[in-house]
Amino acid sequence: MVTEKQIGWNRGEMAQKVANDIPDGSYVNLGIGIPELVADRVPEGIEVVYHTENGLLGMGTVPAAGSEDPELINAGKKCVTAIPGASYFHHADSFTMIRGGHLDISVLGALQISEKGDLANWSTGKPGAIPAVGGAMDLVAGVKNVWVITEHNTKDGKFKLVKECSFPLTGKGVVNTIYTNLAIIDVKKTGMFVREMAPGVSFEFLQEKTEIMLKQI
Amino acid sequence: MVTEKQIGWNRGEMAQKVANDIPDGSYVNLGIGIPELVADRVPEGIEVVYHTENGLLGMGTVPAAGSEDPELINAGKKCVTAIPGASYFHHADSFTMIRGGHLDISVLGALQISEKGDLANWSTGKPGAIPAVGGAMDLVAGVKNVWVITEHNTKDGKFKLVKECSFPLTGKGVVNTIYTNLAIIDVKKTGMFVREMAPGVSFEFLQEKTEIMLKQI
Amino acid sequence: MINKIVHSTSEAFVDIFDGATIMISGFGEAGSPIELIHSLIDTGAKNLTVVSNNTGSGNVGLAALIENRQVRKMICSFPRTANSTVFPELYRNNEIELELVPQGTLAERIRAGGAGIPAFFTPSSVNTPLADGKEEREFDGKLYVMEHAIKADFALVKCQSADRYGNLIYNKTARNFGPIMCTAANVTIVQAKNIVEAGSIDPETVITPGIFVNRVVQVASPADESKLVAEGRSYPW
Amino acid sequence: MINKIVHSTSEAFVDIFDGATIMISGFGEAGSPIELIHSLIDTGAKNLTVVSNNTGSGNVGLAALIENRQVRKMICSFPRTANSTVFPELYRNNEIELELVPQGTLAERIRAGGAGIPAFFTPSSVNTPLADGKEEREFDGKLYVMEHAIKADFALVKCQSADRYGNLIYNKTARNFGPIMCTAANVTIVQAKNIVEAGSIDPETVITPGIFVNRVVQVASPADESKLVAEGRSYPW
Repeated sequence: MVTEKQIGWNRGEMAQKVANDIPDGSYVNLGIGIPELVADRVPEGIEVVYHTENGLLGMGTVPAAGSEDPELINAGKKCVTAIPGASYFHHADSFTMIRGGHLDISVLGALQISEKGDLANWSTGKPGAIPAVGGAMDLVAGVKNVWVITEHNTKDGKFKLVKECSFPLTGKGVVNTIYTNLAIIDVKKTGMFVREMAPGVSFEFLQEKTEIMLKQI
Repeated sequence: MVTEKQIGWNRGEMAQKVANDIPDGSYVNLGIGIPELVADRVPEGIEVVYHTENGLLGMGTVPAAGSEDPELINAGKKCVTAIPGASYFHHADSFTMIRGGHLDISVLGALQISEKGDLANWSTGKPGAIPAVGGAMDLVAGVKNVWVITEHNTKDGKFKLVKECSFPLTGKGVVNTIYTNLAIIDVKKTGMFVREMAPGVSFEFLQEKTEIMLKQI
Repeated sequence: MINKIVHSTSEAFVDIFDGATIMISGFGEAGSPIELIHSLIDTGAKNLTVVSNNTGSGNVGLAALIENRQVRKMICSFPRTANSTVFPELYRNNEIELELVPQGTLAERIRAGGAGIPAFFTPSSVNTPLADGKEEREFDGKLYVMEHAIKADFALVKCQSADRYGNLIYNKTARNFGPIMCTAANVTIVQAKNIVEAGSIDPETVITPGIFVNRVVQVASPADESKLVAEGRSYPW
Repeated sequence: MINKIVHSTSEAFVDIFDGATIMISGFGEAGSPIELIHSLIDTGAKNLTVVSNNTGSGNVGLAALIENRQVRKMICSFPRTANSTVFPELYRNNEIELELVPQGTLAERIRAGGAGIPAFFTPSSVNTPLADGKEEREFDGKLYVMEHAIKADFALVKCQSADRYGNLIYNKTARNFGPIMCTAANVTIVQAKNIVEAGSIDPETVITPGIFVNRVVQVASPADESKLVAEGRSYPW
């Protein structure tokens, strides 16, 4: 049996697709999860400055084993390093960067994305779930470009690209581009445009996996 | 002929009266003019930290001739020094200190003070005058105690302690204590209470020089 | 002479009271003033409202304060993290109240509290459930929500070095909420790894000017929260 | 590679336009980017709105820009200072517009502009003529006035040292409005006494992170405004 995983891009390849699209000199915030895989995949010769909302601009690579500093972490609370030319700042200044529109790209995960670019990524709204929002609502409200990286469907095969989000929103009309294991899709006022499909994925197959009507470029 | 100047305190003595009243450990902002004379007169053993709204906490004495730095100035744009334990900060942080109620005492000059503690000190409202407010409105709105240091009357003998200010207000109901060449007067909800009079000043004489009804403690 | 140094964490809490609102610095364990929190537990103060980005992990620090039933309400952006079990359990049992605030709004509300700004407008959370019941308003064709300042009775903050004036510097991303919380509390209590001579911190590099700090206590070797959690420790020991 | 260093002050103004809003750092002469202002004069850009605490002195720097009839409107807190004659004269003749703003409100409006906060409430100026026509509102029984953010097309800022990323440190009280103005402009142009290697400014001590800066030009020996004024110089020379 051929599973979707085998047809589409894997997580590393999805992250590579995002990495390829980041313009030289960009200021980028990478969310927790698959987005964290992006930094290592940015092509040679492209300089990107990474922001982590807990107070560091110029986040570097993962530290060598043994040289971790529990007071030098990213938003996912993992140990990181700082590049030469980095800066530390407090939370109000950090969100000045976010809310004030100074960051170029925010890469986040998603539970659902609607036709209009609405994003739901913080809560399933289930009773008993502990709601936790972190910086997501600030990122989607303030960053110039919001890119979502997500599996195209849920583990049990449900749509994630939906007509209307059923989960509580993170932001309305905020998503610019969606990177899934099956395709890269630009969200525009006139609809959702498929820019690229993973090898072996046909437009018909992609549409079948998507609740909203897709358009070909 | 005996002039008021000869009867009352001189500027240095007025500043001394203010200096005597500053509690140990206070954070104080001194306005331009007579208030600048206060710092040198604080008694031995009392430590006061001076704030200047252009971005320095821990302002020190006047620099020695030849060691002035045009980038180390006070709000009056005079060269100053910084004490060991000083800090520099930008204007938004400086007014966080002021507006946020972190400073203990603001000492300012005055054009008029009303019975209710209204202060007018930034504009005579005359046509052709160039209005300039600086940090005065923030200081009176934010600092815990507002002390005014001023001649009791104008040069041409007019009242400065008036029933209602005729000049544009700096703040309404903001003045706590008034230090003039003739007396120290506390402004309370129940009226203006004379706490001390300069040598040779009688209550009757003081009242004559004051439009509002004074009360004796 | 101004001297904000106190000699023990317990001395720093002389005027703590039931029902106080307390800001606690830290993003996860980075910047969390664990020794101050343990002293707060020792005071037995109850019905606290705690403002902190997270809810602690394991059974030490903030999690232990919550586990000890001293917290009535949490105001935070991210109440569940790895190894955080105490808060989720109490929350599911309706034994603790939660005010969930987007992280940037939380930071700005604290900063506003310190800066004498009672309310401001932000685009964050507009059209989401976290804006429900809040005043919305359009500026230049875009919708914003009005948010109110947060002030506290006490702030507990961890820093790297402090002098007798209360001037502070921090360490790397452990800075996070510390500087803004120092500005927004009536009484700011700081634990510093190092106490240094006044004047030894370059005035150009002071992050928190002393005016925002009331008490400083040295904790030269603060515990590493994640190690305590890994070891399964709980406070009170 | 990111490199924000440009090689001349004139190169920094390639995209200047008539009618632009321009923030200019400085409190009196401390922090005033006099060489950048002179290059702005050279561009001949007209109908500018300038946001700066003062209006310059003598016939150099900001005063020269005003004297050259390039400024339509000043937004400032203190338009008259020692040796400032240019602005007062034009103002009395109704040849320049003035928006007078309390200094703390000016700072907060600029900070709000940079932080994505469109409006906020402040107690400053309540019950004074500077609150006339503005929305007032009570919070906890106290009256506040609503103030709007200020944003600019350009910010001209003077600093001490900068690296290729645009990270900045300042000198003493010349810091003043620089850091907040850097955040509030579309294009932030900085003149730095020193250009240093990336990494040579301790990340703990960076005052303006590079994200807020677009162009940096070295002015190794900036003119001393008060000396020029004392010498009776005027720009253009």
